[in-house]
Amino acid sequence: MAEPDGRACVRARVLIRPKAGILDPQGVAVEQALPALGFTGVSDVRIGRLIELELDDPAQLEAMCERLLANPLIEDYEIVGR
Amino acid sequence: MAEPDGRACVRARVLIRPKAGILDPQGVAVEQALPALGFTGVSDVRIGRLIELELDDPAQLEAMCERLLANPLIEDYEIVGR
Amino acid sequence: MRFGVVQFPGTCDDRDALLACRQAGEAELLWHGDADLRGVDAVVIPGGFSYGDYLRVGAIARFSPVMEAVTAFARAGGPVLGICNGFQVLCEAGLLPGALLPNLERRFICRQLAIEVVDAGTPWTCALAEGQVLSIPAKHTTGRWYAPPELLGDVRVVFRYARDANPNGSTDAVAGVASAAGNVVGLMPHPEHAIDALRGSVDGLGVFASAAAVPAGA
Amino acid sequence: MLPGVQDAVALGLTEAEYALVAGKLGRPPNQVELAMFSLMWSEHCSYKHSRKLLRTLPTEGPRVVMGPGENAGAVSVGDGLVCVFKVESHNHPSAVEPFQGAATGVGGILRDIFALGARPIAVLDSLRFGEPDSERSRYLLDRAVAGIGHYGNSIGVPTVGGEVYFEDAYETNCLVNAMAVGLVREDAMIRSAASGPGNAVVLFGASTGRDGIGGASVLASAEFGADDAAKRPSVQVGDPFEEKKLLECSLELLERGLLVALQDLGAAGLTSSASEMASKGGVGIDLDVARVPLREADMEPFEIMVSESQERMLCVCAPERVDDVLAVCAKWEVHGTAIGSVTDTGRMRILRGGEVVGDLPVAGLVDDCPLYDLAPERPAPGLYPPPRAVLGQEATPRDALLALLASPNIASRLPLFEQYDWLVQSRTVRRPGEADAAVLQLPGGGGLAVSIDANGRRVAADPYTGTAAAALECASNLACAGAEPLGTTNNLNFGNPEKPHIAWQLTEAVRGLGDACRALGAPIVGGNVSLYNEGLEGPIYPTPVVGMVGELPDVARAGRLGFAAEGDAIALVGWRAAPSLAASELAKLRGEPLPDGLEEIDVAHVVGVQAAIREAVRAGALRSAHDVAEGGLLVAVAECCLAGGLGARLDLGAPAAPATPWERLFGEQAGGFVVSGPSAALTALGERIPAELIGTVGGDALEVRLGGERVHAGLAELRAAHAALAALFT
Ligand SMILES: Nc1ncnc2c1ncn2[C@@H]1O[C@H](COP(=O)(O)OP(=O)(O)O)[C@@H](O)[C@H]1O
Ligand SMILES: [Mg+2]
Repeated sequence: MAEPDGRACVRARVLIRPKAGILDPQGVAVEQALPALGFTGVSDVRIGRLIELELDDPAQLEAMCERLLANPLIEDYEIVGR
Repeated sequence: MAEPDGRACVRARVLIRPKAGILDPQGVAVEQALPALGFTGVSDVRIGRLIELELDDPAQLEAMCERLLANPLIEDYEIVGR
Repeated sequence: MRFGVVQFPGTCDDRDALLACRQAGEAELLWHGDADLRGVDAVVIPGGFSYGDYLRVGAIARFSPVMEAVTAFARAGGPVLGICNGFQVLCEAGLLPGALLPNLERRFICRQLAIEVVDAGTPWTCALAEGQVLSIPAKHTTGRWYAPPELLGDVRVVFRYARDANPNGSTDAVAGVASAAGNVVGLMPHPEHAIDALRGSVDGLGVFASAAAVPAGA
Repeated sequence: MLPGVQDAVALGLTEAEYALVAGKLGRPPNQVELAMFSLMWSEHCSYKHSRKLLRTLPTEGPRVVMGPGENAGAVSVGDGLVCVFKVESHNHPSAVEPFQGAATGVGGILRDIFALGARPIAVLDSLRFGEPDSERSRYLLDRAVAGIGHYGNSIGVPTVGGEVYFEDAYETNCLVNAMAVGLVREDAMIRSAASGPGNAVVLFGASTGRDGIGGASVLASAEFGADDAAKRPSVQVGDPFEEKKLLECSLELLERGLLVALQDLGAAGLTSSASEMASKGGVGIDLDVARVPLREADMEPFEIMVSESQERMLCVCAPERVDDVLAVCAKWEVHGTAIGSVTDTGRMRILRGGEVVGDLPVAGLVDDCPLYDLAPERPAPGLYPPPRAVLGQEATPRDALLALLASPNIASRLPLFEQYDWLVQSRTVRRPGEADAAVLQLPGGGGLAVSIDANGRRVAADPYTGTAAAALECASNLACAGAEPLGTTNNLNFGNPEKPHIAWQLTEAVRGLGDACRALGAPIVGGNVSLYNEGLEGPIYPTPVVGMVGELPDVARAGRLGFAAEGDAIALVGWRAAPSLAASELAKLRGEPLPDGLEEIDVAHVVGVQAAIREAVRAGALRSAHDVAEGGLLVAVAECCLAGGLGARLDLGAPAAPATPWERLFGEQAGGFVVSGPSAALTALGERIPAELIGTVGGDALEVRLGGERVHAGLAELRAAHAALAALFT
C-alpha cells in the first residue's frame, strides 16, 4: 500500500502472549469454565493480546515491542506480517 | 499431533479485534504514547485479544468463536491455523 | 415479594444486593450452578467480576445453568435487573441490547454520579418519576454502553448520566437500558449502594421499591 | 550431588549459618533441605536482624485477642466480634513489575486475613515513589495504583484509605505496602497450629509454578542495584478471581467446621507455611511433592517446596473430613489435593512418591535461625541530600499556599482513590477524602475507623520522634472521626541493617513506635519488616508505616473533615507552642536540608488533646475536625474548605514573637487540629485543651489576615491547585 505522499506504509500485527511458565489467569479461568458451558475437549488455553498497526518503518517494530507494546518480564511477542 | 488415544488434537489461534468503527481507547493511548518514545509514523493502532488453544475437534472452533470467544456486536474474529 | 440474587464465582456485590432487596421485600441468593429460580418473583444479577471477567465482561457467566432459567423467566415477563457486571451478563445473554466496552479513560472509576430516570415504565422504575435525578455511585472499568447506530433507535433507554456525569463515554450518555418489553433492565451505576443515608444516599431504594410495587405475576 | 557451602552463600546464607544447618542435620543438607533452610533463615522469614528489637514493642492490652506471631493481629470490637488486621510490603516485586507486584501484595495480605477465618472488609495502601517529575516514578505510580485497584476491586474488598508520598529518596526503591482489615466472630477464628498426628494436610487453590523461586531470600535480602536484571525472578502474576474463590471456599470450610488449622502460602511457599504450622503445633509434617498440582510438569522437589505461586492455602483436617473438604473446594471451583499428613516426629519430611527427598527438624528450620545484634551508630548530619527547591525566597504566603496544595505530598488523592472500589460490602460510612480516617459500619451500630501513616522525611530527620509522630498522627486521624485506637500494625521499611547508621534508624524508630503506642494504649498486634531497601543513590528514607484501627460507639456521629455550615466558628486547637518549619513540607519546597533532630513531642499532652477531640466529635458538638499535618495550619484550613465546598475568613491576630508569620501559617507539629462548629462548642473545648478561635466558615474564598499579611484565594483556585495529581494519570 502506498500513502498519498508515496511513502510505503505497512500494516503489521503483533501477537503478545504470556511467557511460558508465567501464570495466565485468563487462560486458566476460560479453560476451567469451558466444560460446564458445553465446550469439551479444549486444553492449554492461553490468552494474550493482538496489536495491529500501520507504520512507515517496519524496522522500528521490534524496538516498539520491546519498549512499549509488550512487557518483556512477563510476555513474549511475535511479529506477524499480513 | 496425535493424542495417546488416537484422537487428533489441533492447536489453533483466534484473533479477536474491535469491529471497525468502534473506538478503541487503548489503541489510541498506545498510538499517542509512541512519539514520546521516538517512534513516529505509526497510525491506526488497534488492540484486540489473542486466544490460543488446543482442541480435539477443530470443527467446534467456529461455533466457539461465535458463541463465546467473540461478541459479534463489537468484535470480529479470525481463526488462524498454525 | 421475593427477590433472588444470582451468585457467580467472582460476584462481589451479592450481599449488597441482598441488603437492598430486603429493604423492599424478602431476598435470597441463587447459585449459578442451579437452574432453579426457587419461585422468586424477581431476579437481580449483581455486580462483581464473574469468572474474573477474564475473557470478556459477562461472557462466561451467561452460559451458566442459572442463566437458562433467568432467560426463560425473562421471556415469560419476569422482572430481571442487572447491575454493572449483571448488566454486562444480560447484554452478553442477548436479553438486553448492546454491549459494554472499556471506559474511554481506560481505568476503573468509582464515583458518586447523578443519573436521570428516562423511562418510568419498567418494573424497576415504576416508583420513580421520569426526569427524576438520582445520586448513585458507579464503579467499573468496562461501562461504556454501545449499540450499533442501526439498532440505537429501537433501544429503550431507562437511565442516562446527567450532564457532565458520563464517566465512561457511553453512547448518548446511556447508563441503563431495558428490553423491548421493559421487564429486563440493566444499568452500570449501583442502586444497591445507595440505600442508606449513612453511606451517602438513599436514591437507589426506588429501584427495588419499584419491583416490589408491581403485583406478583403481573 | 550435594550442594556445598558456596551454594548456601549464593542462596543468601553465611558460611557460619551453613555450618549450623549441617550441625542441625548431622550431615550436609541436600538440595531440597538447603533450599528450605535458606528461605526460612532469610531475613524475610526469620527476622534475624529485627526480632530482638520487635520484642521491645508493647503487644498486650485488654482488647488484644491475638498479638504478633500469627498471620495477623486481632483486637476485640465488642459483640463477640474481632477485627483482624496487618500491613505488609511488596516493595521489591513492585520495583520490578509494579502492576503485578502491587496486585500480589494486596492478594498476599488478604490471605493473611482470611487465614484466620476473617472476612476481609477493607484494604489500605501506603505508597512511596520518587518525585513525579521522574518518568519512572510516574510509571511506577500509575501501574502500582492500577495493580492495587485490579486486585482489590476484582475480589470485592473495598480500598478505603491509604497514603502516598513522593521523595527523591524513593526514586530507585519505591515502597508498596498494603494493609488489610477483616472481621470475624471470636469463636469462629482459626489458628495455624497443626495438630493431631494422622490428620491430613490439604493444599488448595492455584497450581504451583516456578513463581518467585528463590524470591524470599534473593529478593528480600539483596540490595536492589543496577544488576537487578540478573536476579530477575520469574514474576508472580496475581489472579484475584482465583483468590475470590479461595476466600469464599476458606470461609465456607470454616463455617462448616471442617478444619483443624489454616494457613496461607506467602513468602517461601509450602516450606514456610507447612513448617510454621508444624512448629506452632509442636508436630511434624510429611509432604508428598508428587501430589502437588503443578503448572509446569518438570518441576524439581526443591522448586515445588519454595515456589511462591500465589492464591494457595494449606489446611489440616481429620482424615475422614478430606472428602468433605474437597467437596467444598469443588463447589467453589478451587483445586484441592491432600498432599500430606501430620506426624508426631517433629520433623518435616519431604517425599516424592515413595522416596524421601528431604528430612529436617521443624524446630531447627523455623526457630533456630541465629538472631543478630545490630551495631547502631548515629550518622553524621547530611546523610540525605537536600530536596530540590521549587519555591523561591521571593514567594508570598499566597504563592506558598497554592504551591503546597499542589505539592504531590499534599494534593488531592482523588485520582488514586477513584481507581479503587471503596464502597463494596456496604460498610463505608466515611470514604477517602471525607474524613481523616475511613469509617466502616459494624453490625451493632458502632463503627470501625482505620488509618495508615508515615512521613519518611520526618523519620529521616529524627527516627525516634518522626516515628512517634506517625503513630500519633494515625491516632489523631482516628480522633477526628470520633474513634479511639484499639491496636496498631506496622511495616518497618528500612535500608541495610548491617550498616550502623541504618541500624540506628531502625533502633530509634522502634523505640519511638513503642513509646507512642504505649502512651496511646494502642498495642502493636502485628506487622512486617522490609529491610535492604536501598537504591543506587543510597538508602530510602527510613519509613515505618503505621496502621491503626479504632472504634466509635455511634457510626452516625462519625466525624468529617469538611466545613459544613456557613457562619460556623473555626478554632485551632491542641498546640501550646508555635509549630516549626523544620522538616516541614514548606521547608522541602524551599529546598532546605533535613534538620538533624526534631523538637521533642509531649506525647502525653497530644494524647489528651486527641481524647478531647474524640469526645467532642462523639458528642456531636463539632461539625468538622481535621488534624493539621503536612503544610500546617493554612493547608489544613484549605482542605476543610475544599472538602466542604465552603470558604473561610481567618483572623490570626499578629504573630506572637518569636514565631514568624511563616511558622504560624505553615509550621507543622503533632497534635494540632482545625475544628468548626457553633462557637459555644468550641469555647467549651477550649476549657479542656488549648483552643484559639481563628475565624468563620463562609463565602467562596479563603481569606486570611495575619498582622499586616493578607492571603486571599478563591475556592476555585484552591481546587485547581489541589487537583495537581490528576495530571499524572492521563
Ligand atoms: N514490625 C513488626 N511489628 C510487630 N510484629 C511484627 C512485625 N513484623 C513482623 N511481625 C510479626 O511477625 C510474624 C511473622 O510475620 P510474617 O512473616 O510477615 O508473617 P506472614 O508470613 O504470615 O506474612 C507475624 O505475626 C507478624 O505480625
Ligand atoms: Mg501468613
